[in-house]
Amino acid sequence: MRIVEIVVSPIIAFVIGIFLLGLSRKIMARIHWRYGPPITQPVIDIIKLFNQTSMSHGRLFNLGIILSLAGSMVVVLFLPIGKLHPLSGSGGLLVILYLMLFGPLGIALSGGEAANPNTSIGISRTLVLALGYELPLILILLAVMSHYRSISIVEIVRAQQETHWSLLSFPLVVPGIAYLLILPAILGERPFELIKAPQEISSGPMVEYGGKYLALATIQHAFSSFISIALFVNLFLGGSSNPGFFIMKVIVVFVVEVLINAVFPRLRIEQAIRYLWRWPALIAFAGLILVYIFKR
Amino acid sequence: MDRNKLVKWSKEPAKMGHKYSLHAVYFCTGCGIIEVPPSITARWDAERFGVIPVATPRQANLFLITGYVSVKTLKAIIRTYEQMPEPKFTVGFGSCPINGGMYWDSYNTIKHLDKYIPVDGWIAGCMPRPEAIFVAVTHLWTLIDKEMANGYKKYRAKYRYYRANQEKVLGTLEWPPLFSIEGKDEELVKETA
Amino acid sequence: MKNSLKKQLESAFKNTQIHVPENDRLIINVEKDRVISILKFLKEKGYEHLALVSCVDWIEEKEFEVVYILSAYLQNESEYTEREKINIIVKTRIPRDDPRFVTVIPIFQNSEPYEREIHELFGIHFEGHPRQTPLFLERDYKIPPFRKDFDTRQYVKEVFDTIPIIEDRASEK
Amino acid sequence: MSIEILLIVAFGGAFLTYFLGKISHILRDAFAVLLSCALIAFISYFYGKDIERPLYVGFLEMQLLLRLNTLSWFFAITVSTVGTLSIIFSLSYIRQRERTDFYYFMMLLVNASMLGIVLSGDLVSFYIFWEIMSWSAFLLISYNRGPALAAGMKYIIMSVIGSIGILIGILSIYTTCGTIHMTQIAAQLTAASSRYIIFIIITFSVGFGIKSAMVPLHTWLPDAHSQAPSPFSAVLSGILIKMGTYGFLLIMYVIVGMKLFLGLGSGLFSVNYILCFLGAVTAVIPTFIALLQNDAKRLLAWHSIGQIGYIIMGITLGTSLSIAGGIFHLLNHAMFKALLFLTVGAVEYRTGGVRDLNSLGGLIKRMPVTFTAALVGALGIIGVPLTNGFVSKWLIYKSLILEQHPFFAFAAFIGTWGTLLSFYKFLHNMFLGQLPEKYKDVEKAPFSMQFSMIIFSIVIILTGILPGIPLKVINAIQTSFGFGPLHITIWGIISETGTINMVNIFFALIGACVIVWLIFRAGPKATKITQDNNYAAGAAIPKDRYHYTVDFYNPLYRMIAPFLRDFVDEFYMRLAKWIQGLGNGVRRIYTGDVGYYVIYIILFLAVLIFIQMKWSIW
Repeated sequence: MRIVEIVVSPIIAFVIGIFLLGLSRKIMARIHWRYGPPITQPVIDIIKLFNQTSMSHGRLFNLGIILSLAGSMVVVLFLPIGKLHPLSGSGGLLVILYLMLFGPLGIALSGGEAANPNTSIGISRTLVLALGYELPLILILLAVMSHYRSISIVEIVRAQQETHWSLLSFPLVVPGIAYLLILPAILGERPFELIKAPQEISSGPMVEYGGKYLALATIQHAFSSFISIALFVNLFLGGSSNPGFFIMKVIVVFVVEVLINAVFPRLRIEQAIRYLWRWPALIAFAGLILVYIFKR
Repeated sequence: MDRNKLVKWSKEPAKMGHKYSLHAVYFCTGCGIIEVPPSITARWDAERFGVIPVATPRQANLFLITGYVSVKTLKAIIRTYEQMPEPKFTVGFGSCPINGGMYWDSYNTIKHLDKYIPVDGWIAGCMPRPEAIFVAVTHLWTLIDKEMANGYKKYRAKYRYYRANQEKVLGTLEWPPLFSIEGKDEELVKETA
Repeated sequence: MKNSLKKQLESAFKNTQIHVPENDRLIINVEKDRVISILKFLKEKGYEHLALVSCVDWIEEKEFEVVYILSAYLQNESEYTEREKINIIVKTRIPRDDPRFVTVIPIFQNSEPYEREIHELFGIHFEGHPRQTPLFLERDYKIPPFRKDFDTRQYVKEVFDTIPIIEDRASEK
Repeated sequence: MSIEILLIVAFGGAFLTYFLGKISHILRDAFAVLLSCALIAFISYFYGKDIERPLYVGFLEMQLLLRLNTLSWFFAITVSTVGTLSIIFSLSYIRQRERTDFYYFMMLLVNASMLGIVLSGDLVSFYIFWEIMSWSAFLLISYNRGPALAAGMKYIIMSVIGSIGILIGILSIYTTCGTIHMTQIAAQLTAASSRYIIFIIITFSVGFGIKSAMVPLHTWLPDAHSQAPSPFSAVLSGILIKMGTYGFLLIMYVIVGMKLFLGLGSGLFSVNYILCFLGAVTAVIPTFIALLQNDAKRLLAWHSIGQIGYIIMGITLGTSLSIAGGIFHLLNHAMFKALLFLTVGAVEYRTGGVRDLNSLGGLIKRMPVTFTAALVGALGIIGVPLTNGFVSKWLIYKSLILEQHPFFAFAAFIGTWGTLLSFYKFLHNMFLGQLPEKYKDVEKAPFSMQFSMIIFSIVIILTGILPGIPLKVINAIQTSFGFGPLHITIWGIISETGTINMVNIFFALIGACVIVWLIFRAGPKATKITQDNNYAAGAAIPKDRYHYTVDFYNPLYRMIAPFLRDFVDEFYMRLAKWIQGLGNGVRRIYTGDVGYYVIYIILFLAVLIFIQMKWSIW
């Protein structure tokens, strides 16, 4: 039975991730008053990219992108999608947090090998932005973990099933809001798109990615956006029992996210850090204090 | 997605992929680049054809050369063209890349661009309107369908002559040849003699 | 005001024709060797902005004419710069067959690219110019292209039209 | 065959190598390597035994004895493995330097003295070996002259102050308990008042704190590590700092005893809470200072301080899980920090002594093995799954969270992200990016260097995937301290509040990598291109100027640099200057001509007479 789950959950994550990408391009087009590409455009892009030849800068260039996609796939195994939580028995929320390192680290290593200053600037911005949003994110996760007194995400979901969503319960609504404030940064979407800014650093770490490398990079982006939102849904919206309902929640959160980032200009890296370390960090810190005070 | 499209997708997905997702290199050569932004934004949405501008030649397969090509820009164009991955299509935008346009007698502009890099499609007009880009894109679709948009194959097959023409105009080139050109070709020897 | 500047210039420099076509322009024709001194003089008077250095090819009189256009940054009320802007145009003639001239970089730092361009397009050699290397043109030309005796159509026929088209070159390999 | 022969072999061997060096270099090198490998074999033979042997009876009518239990065995194995591998590394590193015999003699002496510390059963022999270690380390730090002398001076001053602290502690224990044998002291100390125990702990923790470079006492470490020769700085930050933590373990859980120690103080001001707080500060501030360093070895040195913060947090938290995490992290840090210093040594050896992160680059093309070793070391220190750093950090975090210390856990997490940022800068500036012209023909690291680096990498990955191997020994240590045993299996730890199963993660990752690799190979074959064929907006790649390294995290740097000046170091420097001023003032009294001295005597007598007349004390 677990083998089936192990096979099924990455496929679900892949399909939903690609669907989210297509949906975001369609919604953004409609916001810009234009017709926009068909929903299946990312699939067409990936098919085209896999039929293009590409240039490689060496072994680490290949290994890095493979590692980053593999890492994102493995995180999905640890993340409960509805009932499907194949491997979350062998390591709780801490393992998920650490496995989420693989994505950016893999792309950083392969981008470094590409020997192009655009990639180096892109990667240094990615890591600085990641440090920026990690500060509030860790406070939020600590608040949730110490509130439910457990580091296993399955128990947190089960606890929310019995009582009510933690986003609605008092002490945890504060970290929930903080998480929503930093979600665009985690996804790397418009207000914080300085990682892959096409105009400034010609799409950052992706500068040297040709055919199949770009395909793997887009799939990795699809996985990582699915993971970040699934984490939010599991921790705050009480990820539901059947996967269908869970996927509905993920799509709703993603649409809200797209509506936000379709209308924002791109922040500079200092502004992004100053914003992330001011409001979300304060709210998350207050959340942790509240949880500490209202300890059961 | 009507029935025959599904059939086409199942038969050759690669060709359909290349048709419906043309990523254009955002390379501003001449005055024509003014026509590209309006074709991306709301009034003439290029994204419905799957055409989006990308920052680097590595990610692109459509190369729009917009406006007159000076000798100095030709170097950058050749370098960018050679950095693009293989199934790549070029479209000359405006009359200047075709035959020099109004700079036909200038000492510093390239008259016939297809002597230096292969060009699959031309859009005539001294700065054609954005709709012309979509006409070119649809024409390109039919070319790709009929396997006629094979500029990149020609470039690979006759690279020696392209390289000779480029060196005639630009003198010695700093970057190594993209494909190997050992073995003297008799026709070339006759010419340079 | 202009006549006061005009009188001062006539008093300082003997045989220069000073001529005022409209109210905002003052044209000074001066010999080759007096250019440096007159430019220094004007700079002290507040005309620090060297707007342009350009060149005209008088092919019939077999001469190049080097033109310096100066103007004042500040519209202050000093006796030389009135409310409206004044452009001073200094012209000098150098023989066409031996195009040599002295550089004005010591006076105006920003004349370096202008002189480099004139060197590339007209072939005038400026003494003391740090780097007279090609600036815009990729190819080297026997006759500098901006000269009147450079026949551009002939050049295009020789260079670009002789390059063969790829299609009829070789069989499909 | 017992442990005092082990010590005799170790110290005798050290002296012997010095004289062998006079005869022939190859003989000396071979002997040094053979001796260290013999020591490892010797120690591993003693696994599981609990021996107590007298070392020397007549020393000031006190009986010095040696003792071996699981704790000392664990440390002995780490000391000897890291020592052996760094000696193998220095075979080719030191060859063309001068005074090589002195170098080998000192290296073996340091290793032997550390074995002595670990095996000593009583406080006096512990102190003797401690002094030998400190002084031989001083001689090795100032090995390559120049700025190393100042760094050595700073190190020795602080470690002497530390040794005085330890000496005071030992003397006061001897006067109150009358014995210096550790086991007997624990029995007597239960009767002593808690204020006295706190005094003992303060004196000892000053000594051990300086040696293990906790935050207020850490200032000697960055200079010492960056000036010492690389193989020795691997030993220095790999195991010599761990002697400080061994001392902490000794004091907290062997001499004072677990129940007594955890009971000291109350609530927020209990001793282990304060030490845990110091550990948290040590884990965060130095990691972010390391982010801003431009010299590779200083960056690693600041990280050694940072990781010690994790170990101390683990040890002082006082639950069975955190002790296991602390000691396991101690072993892991010895492994990957020594590996990282060896990689910097290899790069330094090949590029002629260049360590500056702003001028290196692209060395992966010339030194691939060194790069993979540096990558494994960096992944280990960051704590990426499949490396041993991850398991120990997981243990520490879990214990921090479940013990309701969210702010310490927050400090630990931010420390990890600081490590990730600075180690990507370390890898990127040295190995990735454009290869400069002047390093075009750098060859690979010699075999002896690669051998030790490969061994370290294998150990890191192996203990990362099968953490059960070291955890079994650590579990035995823990139960010897009196903590509850953990349910250890070969692939991880089972506990009701969350298990960790490294083998599952390993197979999941390998499976995912294979699937993605197959998808990757499904696409058309990628043509290999050199670093010149790169995107530069159509322009040519300028030679040697197309590599982004100088102040790699500039936006972050501008925001946090003012907070990260090393205030403690500045305070110590001002203190030193003030003392120097005081000394000058006193010196002026002794003017040198006799007249003044006569006046001083008369004045003094006058004062005495005056006091006698006024208060007539006598």
